[in-house]
Amino acid sequence: MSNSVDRRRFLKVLGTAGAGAAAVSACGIGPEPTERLIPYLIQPEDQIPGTATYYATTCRECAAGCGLRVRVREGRAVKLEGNPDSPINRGRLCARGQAGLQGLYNPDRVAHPLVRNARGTFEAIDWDGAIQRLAAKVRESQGKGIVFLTGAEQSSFGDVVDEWMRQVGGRHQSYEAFGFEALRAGNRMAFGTGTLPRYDFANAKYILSFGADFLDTWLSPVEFQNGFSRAHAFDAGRPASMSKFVYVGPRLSLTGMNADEWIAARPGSEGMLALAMAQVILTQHLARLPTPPDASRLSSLLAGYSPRAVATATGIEESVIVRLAREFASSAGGLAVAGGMATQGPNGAQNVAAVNILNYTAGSVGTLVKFGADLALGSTNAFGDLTALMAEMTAGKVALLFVHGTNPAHSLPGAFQQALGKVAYKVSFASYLDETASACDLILPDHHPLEQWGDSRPRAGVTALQQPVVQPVFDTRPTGDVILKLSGKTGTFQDYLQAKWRTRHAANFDQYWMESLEQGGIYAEPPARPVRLAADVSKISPAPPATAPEQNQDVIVFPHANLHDGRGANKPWLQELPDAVSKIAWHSWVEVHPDTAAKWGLATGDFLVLESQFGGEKFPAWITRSVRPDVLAVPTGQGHTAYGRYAKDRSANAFALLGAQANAYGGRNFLVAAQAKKTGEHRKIVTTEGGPRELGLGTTEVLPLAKAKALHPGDHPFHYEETPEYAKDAVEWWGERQHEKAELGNYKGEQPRWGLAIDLAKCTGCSACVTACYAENNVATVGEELMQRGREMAWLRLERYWRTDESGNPQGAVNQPMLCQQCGSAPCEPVCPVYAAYHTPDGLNGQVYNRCVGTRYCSNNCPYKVRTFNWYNYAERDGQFEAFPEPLSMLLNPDVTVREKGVMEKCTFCVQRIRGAQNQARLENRNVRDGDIVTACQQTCPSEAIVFGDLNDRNSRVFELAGNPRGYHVLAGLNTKPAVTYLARVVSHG
Amino acid sequence: MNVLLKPFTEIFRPPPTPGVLGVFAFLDNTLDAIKKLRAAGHTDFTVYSPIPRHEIEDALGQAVSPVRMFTLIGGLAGCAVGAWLTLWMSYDWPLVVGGKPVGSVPPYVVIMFEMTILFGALSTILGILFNAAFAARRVGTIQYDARFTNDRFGVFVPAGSDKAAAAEKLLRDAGAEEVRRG
Amino acid sequence: MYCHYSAAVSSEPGIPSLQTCLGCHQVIGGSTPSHQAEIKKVRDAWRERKAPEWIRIHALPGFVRFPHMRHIKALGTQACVTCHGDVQKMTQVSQVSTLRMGWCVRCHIKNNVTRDCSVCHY
Amino acid sequence: MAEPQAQSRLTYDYVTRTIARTLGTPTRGYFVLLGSAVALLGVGIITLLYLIRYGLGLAGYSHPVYWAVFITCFVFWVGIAHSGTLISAILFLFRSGWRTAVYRTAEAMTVFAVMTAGLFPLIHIGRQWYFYWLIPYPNERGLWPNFKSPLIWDEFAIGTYFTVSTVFLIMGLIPDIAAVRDLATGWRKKLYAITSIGWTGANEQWRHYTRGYLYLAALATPLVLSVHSVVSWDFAMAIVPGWHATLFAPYFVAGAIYSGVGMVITLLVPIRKLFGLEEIITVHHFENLAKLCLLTGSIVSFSYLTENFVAWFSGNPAERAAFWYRAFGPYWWASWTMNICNGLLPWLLWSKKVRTNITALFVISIFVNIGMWFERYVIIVVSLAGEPYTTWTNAVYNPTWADWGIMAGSFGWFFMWFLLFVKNFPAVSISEVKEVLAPPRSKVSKARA
Repeated sequence: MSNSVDRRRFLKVLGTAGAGAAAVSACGIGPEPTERLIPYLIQPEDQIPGTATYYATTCRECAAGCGLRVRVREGRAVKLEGNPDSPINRGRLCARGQAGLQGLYNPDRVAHPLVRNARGTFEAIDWDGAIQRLAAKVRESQGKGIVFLTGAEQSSFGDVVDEWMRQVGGRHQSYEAFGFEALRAGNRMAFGTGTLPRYDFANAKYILSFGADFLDTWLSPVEFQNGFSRAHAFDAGRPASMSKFVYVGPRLSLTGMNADEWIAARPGSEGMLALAMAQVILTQHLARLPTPPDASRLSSLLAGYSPRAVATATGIEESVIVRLAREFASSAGGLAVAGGMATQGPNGAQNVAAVNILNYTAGSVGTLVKFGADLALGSTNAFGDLTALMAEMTAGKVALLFVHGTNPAHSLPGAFQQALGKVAYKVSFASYLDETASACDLILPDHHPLEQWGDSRPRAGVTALQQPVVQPVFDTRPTGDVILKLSGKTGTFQDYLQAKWRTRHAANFDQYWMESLEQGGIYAEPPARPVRLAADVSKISPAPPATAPEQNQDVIVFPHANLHDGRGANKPWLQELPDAVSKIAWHSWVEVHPDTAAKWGLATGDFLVLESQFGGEKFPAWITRSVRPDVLAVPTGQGHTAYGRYAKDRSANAFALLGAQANAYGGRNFLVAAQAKKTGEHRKIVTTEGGPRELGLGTTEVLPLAKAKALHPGDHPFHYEETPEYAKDAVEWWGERQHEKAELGNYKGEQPRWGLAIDLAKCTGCSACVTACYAENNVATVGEELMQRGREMAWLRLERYWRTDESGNPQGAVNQPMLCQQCGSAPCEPVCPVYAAYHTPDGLNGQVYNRCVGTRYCSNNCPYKVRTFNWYNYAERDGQFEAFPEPLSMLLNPDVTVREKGVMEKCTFCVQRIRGAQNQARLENRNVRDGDIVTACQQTCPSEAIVFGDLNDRNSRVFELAGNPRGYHVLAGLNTKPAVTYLARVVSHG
Repeated sequence: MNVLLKPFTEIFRPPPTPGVLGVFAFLDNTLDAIKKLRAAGHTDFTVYSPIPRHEIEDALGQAVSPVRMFTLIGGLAGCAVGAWLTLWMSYDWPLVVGGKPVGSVPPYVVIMFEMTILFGALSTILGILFNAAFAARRVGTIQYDARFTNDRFGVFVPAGSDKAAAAEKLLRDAGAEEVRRG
Repeated sequence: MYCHYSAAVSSEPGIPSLQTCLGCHQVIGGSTPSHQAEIKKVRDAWRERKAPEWIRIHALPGFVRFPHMRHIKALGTQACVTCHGDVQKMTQVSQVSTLRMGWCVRCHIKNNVTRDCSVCHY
Repeated sequence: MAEPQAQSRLTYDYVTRTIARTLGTPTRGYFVLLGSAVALLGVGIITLLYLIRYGLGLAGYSHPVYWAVFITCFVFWVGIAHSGTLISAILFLFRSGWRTAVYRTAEAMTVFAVMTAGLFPLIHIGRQWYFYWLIPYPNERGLWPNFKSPLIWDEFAIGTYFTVSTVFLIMGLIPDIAAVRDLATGWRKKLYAITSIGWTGANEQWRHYTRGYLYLAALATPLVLSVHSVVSWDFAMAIVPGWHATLFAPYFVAGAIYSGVGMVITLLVPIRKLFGLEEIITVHHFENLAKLCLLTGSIVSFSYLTENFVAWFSGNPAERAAFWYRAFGPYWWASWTMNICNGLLPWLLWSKKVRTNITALFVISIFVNIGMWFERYVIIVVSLAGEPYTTWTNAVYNPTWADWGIMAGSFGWFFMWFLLFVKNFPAVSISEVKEVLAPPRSKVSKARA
């Protein structure tokens, strides 16, 4: 493939071009260096230089199987966007999906096969040699125990592995750090089926989550968030409707803080609460949806769970329970989901079963909870299977172990490593040198999902296709190919895949194949399968676990919203992205309630050592009211001992606190008792959260549902009028004169006025937009040290303001994306001495990077503080703060200047996309249509909260939204005339 | 002495003026001498003094210095330049900032003011130099004594050999502590 | 427009692939010996499947955007000459115009099109 | 000019010789001082090179504190500059005799302080190598600076101020240089011969000179008031609470003169000692300076009160928050340093005892300088750090070695020039000191004889 080699070199040149230019002009003097351009030998027919081509494929950052549209420029993947055809994510994407690109171009990828030599270190080896060596190993260890450990694999790749393992007499087993054993077990208990149903958030009228973080980590976050915003947003399709969302759990997660009401039940007691509600519904016949006849069978079980009985155990007042039950049932569309902490304790399965019963009694099963989809999410094997495997390994019953797409050595620090030590020969297919891979003997780096063929079946009916969108960056090979070669089969994995698909649709296959490729897979409605209560349903008894003994604390270990189980830790975008709740980046933390903190004399940033019976780690404290006083909470994701420069030796690994034993239902306990000791050490936590100075300046506006419903078109509850009546005419006259004097040259005539509308009732604070902005606009990541000094470069930040009840406890939060407001009369512009900040004819606050001399006056004068400054040259090759080390620089957007040191930068509504659309329109002899231009943040927003368009176009969506009664401008009193309209958050108080 | 005045003698090399120089220790005597000289019809004599004294000016009855015209014209010119600079440059490439008119006068007043001062000051300096150094007649060609910058007053009367004696006498009578001819 | 086929439809004119070069130079061998020598290089490169390294003559700094298609759309393909000079007649391509900002702006003024900064700089 | 009390020993000759003596061969101590000044300057230069190579990140800046120590020093030095022109120009117009002994030092200080201040805008910008883009020069791109930006006003104001105060200083020097010339010998004679451009004290020269000097003073007076007003508008034109106040211009001008007079005292006390000028620069002069200090200091403290009152009285939540943050926020120590040094300290000067005690004045003047530096620090850093519009931006600002390095360099730069000046040119005006003495009259001398 000399072609592709040359092509790669060519790409490298282009890849450096952007950054290189900036580095050279760092002193601004002298011409560009003579570039040498290496052309293609053969022009790839699908590419036009300077014009992006889009390929449909599938995101493999988690098992949800969202569809992707990859933006490719000159053979480089420069941006990931959601595939609108996919029924799962409907063209939307989460932060983790966006960051997949940094996995592809990660500087710490394994560039070629590695083998452990006599000295115990890795050395390079060529593919043929590696494969021969492996083939020999397979032969000699046949019968002595061969195991192939993968991540969740419901795909043709999984099938290949299965077939091969059958052939060599081995076993294929999968492992996910956060499996969904409890869900399967719980469903088995309640309905006798171990499958996962579909949850129809979009049509729910009342959402009750028992710890299920369906907006950040639970099952299929993007799909659920999209559905959730349809149900929970105000005026979202359904006139003046808004489903109430109640969150039950010991701490507020990203999902929790979007709740209208927070029920801080004791951890583990969620099941009892659910049953109590079911009891109320059943006994008082509240169900408004038809309930199955056999519901009556439950009465005996529920008898023991009257609200009064469970009040103390759950810590929730009887009246509250009854109220919740009433609301839930009377909404005629109540959806209760169990997950997260509720399902990660010893009684997790029981809790799930209990919640199932609640849904059942309310009649939601079959309407909002549809079985038959059989979501293939999480691991098909339970955690118990892995512990069993570890036992075998320790007993030396495993001679040859393959690891692909999972990293148990990180999620089971110690335990798995020891077991691994007992395995004769260990082979890893990892793309990065993670903890597991670095303990293996042979590493055969797999292609990145964006480089290879594949598919995945996230649910019955949906098969998402995965095609290579770029040539391999490194000398890697698809594991599929390797396996086929080893199993002596002919052809590549691509052939295997096509053959597999041919079985599905033999008739004119080629056309079918092309269509599937274009739309990224085949999508069909999953068959619905009715379920009935299991025979032994009455055995369900969700007794909460015994609380931790006196000197101990209940510690919750929860999946990090950005880094998840740690797989995201090697991507600077995700590391630099502040956690949606704590706003902490680059390190781990422990959530402590102020009362507890006061008891221990703890301040934010003080280190706390947590010693469970399994292990100990120390974390800096983050003091917050968003967690129960009797609980400490720690996120996973950090504390890697390997896994590349961005992840290694960063903070502490929360998994160390957890045991390696499976519980009753084969799951893992994420709720442990631990001793908490203050170490006396202190660190300045890396947070973007500001001071608590809420001054009622109208930064965030919140409306109670009733009030919002009462609004009529034309109302302006937030309208800010500064000029007194008598002065109005004079001021207006003067304003017009001023405006006339400003209509010269380029500014003459009809011009668009680009604007944005952001619906706070939809925004969940998931921060996907932030990462999308980083990706689209070449925003540099500055690293932990600089971020600690408040120098993050984010053009778009999410401000999280707690909504507190009268006693000051948060009931949830309002999340506000804050970006450049593109003010009509912008304070930043007149103060710039060189016109680097100026007003464009189409109403943007232009920022001309190459004219900026860096006085920083504009930022001082910006009341929104959305301008960031390049303190260092983040594009400098091998510089101390280099943000795009090779080959990471290949994902730089060629349409956006890479800013050099000493210049100010900020959001410009993705001006490159605006100009691109205008150019295209001109080529087609037409005007830009509403919807032609989609900003990166709008494109990715899973809850569709952001709308971009021309405010001067009376038919545009943004114009309509700007006139919405809920609309308001931030700091309107300063008369900056922002182009961004925020729609007030609406809160349902039942 | 010529060494001291080198820079000027080099510029225009006029012949030394013949005349009489009287050195005075006291102000009143100097004034006395001035009066006598004027009475005697002398007009073009030069008075040295270590500091400016109004008595001397009055005695000489000089007209007000024309330097003020320089100041006025310079100032007006500066203001004009300031106005042109700001307004023309704004309209040359119209860029709107903060919704303000392209050429908005109020902020430009500052520039105009500063330019007024700058040009005014510089042309004043030129005025002084031009008048004092160049317009001052025969500078560098007449006698001078180093003490005049310290504590002595001096009067130089240009006079040919014929009138010299008379001038000498006049100065002596006025109380000159020393009289030189040259 | 055969070599830089994308100039009319895209912001970048692109570098013609070696195959494209051969499209003509299979048959056209060149008249003068010097031409023949140059063209031989291209043919050899194709034979060895090794792309030649072109040296870039017309380069704009990283912070300037020049959408070729819009200029060609407005001025027609013969307008290439305005910036690149009469390349056909050049034995060795050289930069004829400064390609500096003032040069661009003057042309924009002459043709009475916008000279808003954010048209080229973003 | 009023005929002053005839001080017996102070004859013209005495004055000339005493002041000329200050130009004698430098002592070892002088060279030590000069050496340390140059050393400090070296520190500054090295720091600057680092800043240019690696970027402003080396300084302590953090979002949203985008201006800090550099701009603080800029305003500080501009402020210092002001008293010079005030004393030399405004007091000249007011015909106040006591200025003659001190104005030369003050004026020299002005020039060098402006030279120092002028460096900071160039140092603090992100791309120092493009500083010339702020100057309206015809260029290939056909771009001009934005005259609506207060920074451009600054550029013009400071530029004008530097030029005018320099020529003003030189004008004043000419007769004195001539006087020194007539005493000097050797190379110095040649130097002064050239620099005195042929001054002889002829009536024609005095005639134009006095007029011109008057007009220069008349021009410098509005200038000095305008310059610090313009500097204050850098802040007043911005919408940052704590900056956006109409009070700023007079408030800054007063503050500037206050700090300037402080610096004059700080410089004069040692000079007077070292050069033995007790006869010429008397306690009477210091007392007058002290009174000036008291006056401007009171204006400054009144401005503080007004600021806080208006913030409270306006009822504007942002304003209130800003000033609350200033007084009781994390930077309380800076605010209270400023309040004590500038608000309370001047009140000591009500007592004549203090005013006439040189040591006391010296100590006070030092604290005045410190206080005024912190005033600028508070206005700039604290207002930005506590910017109340954005409740979400957090400020963690601490100066680093780079900030201190540049600041040290600025002091080195200033004192280097000042020391070179006092040794090579008369630091006290010879001719003008004479002007306030009784001219030698034959009658008087007869009586004495």
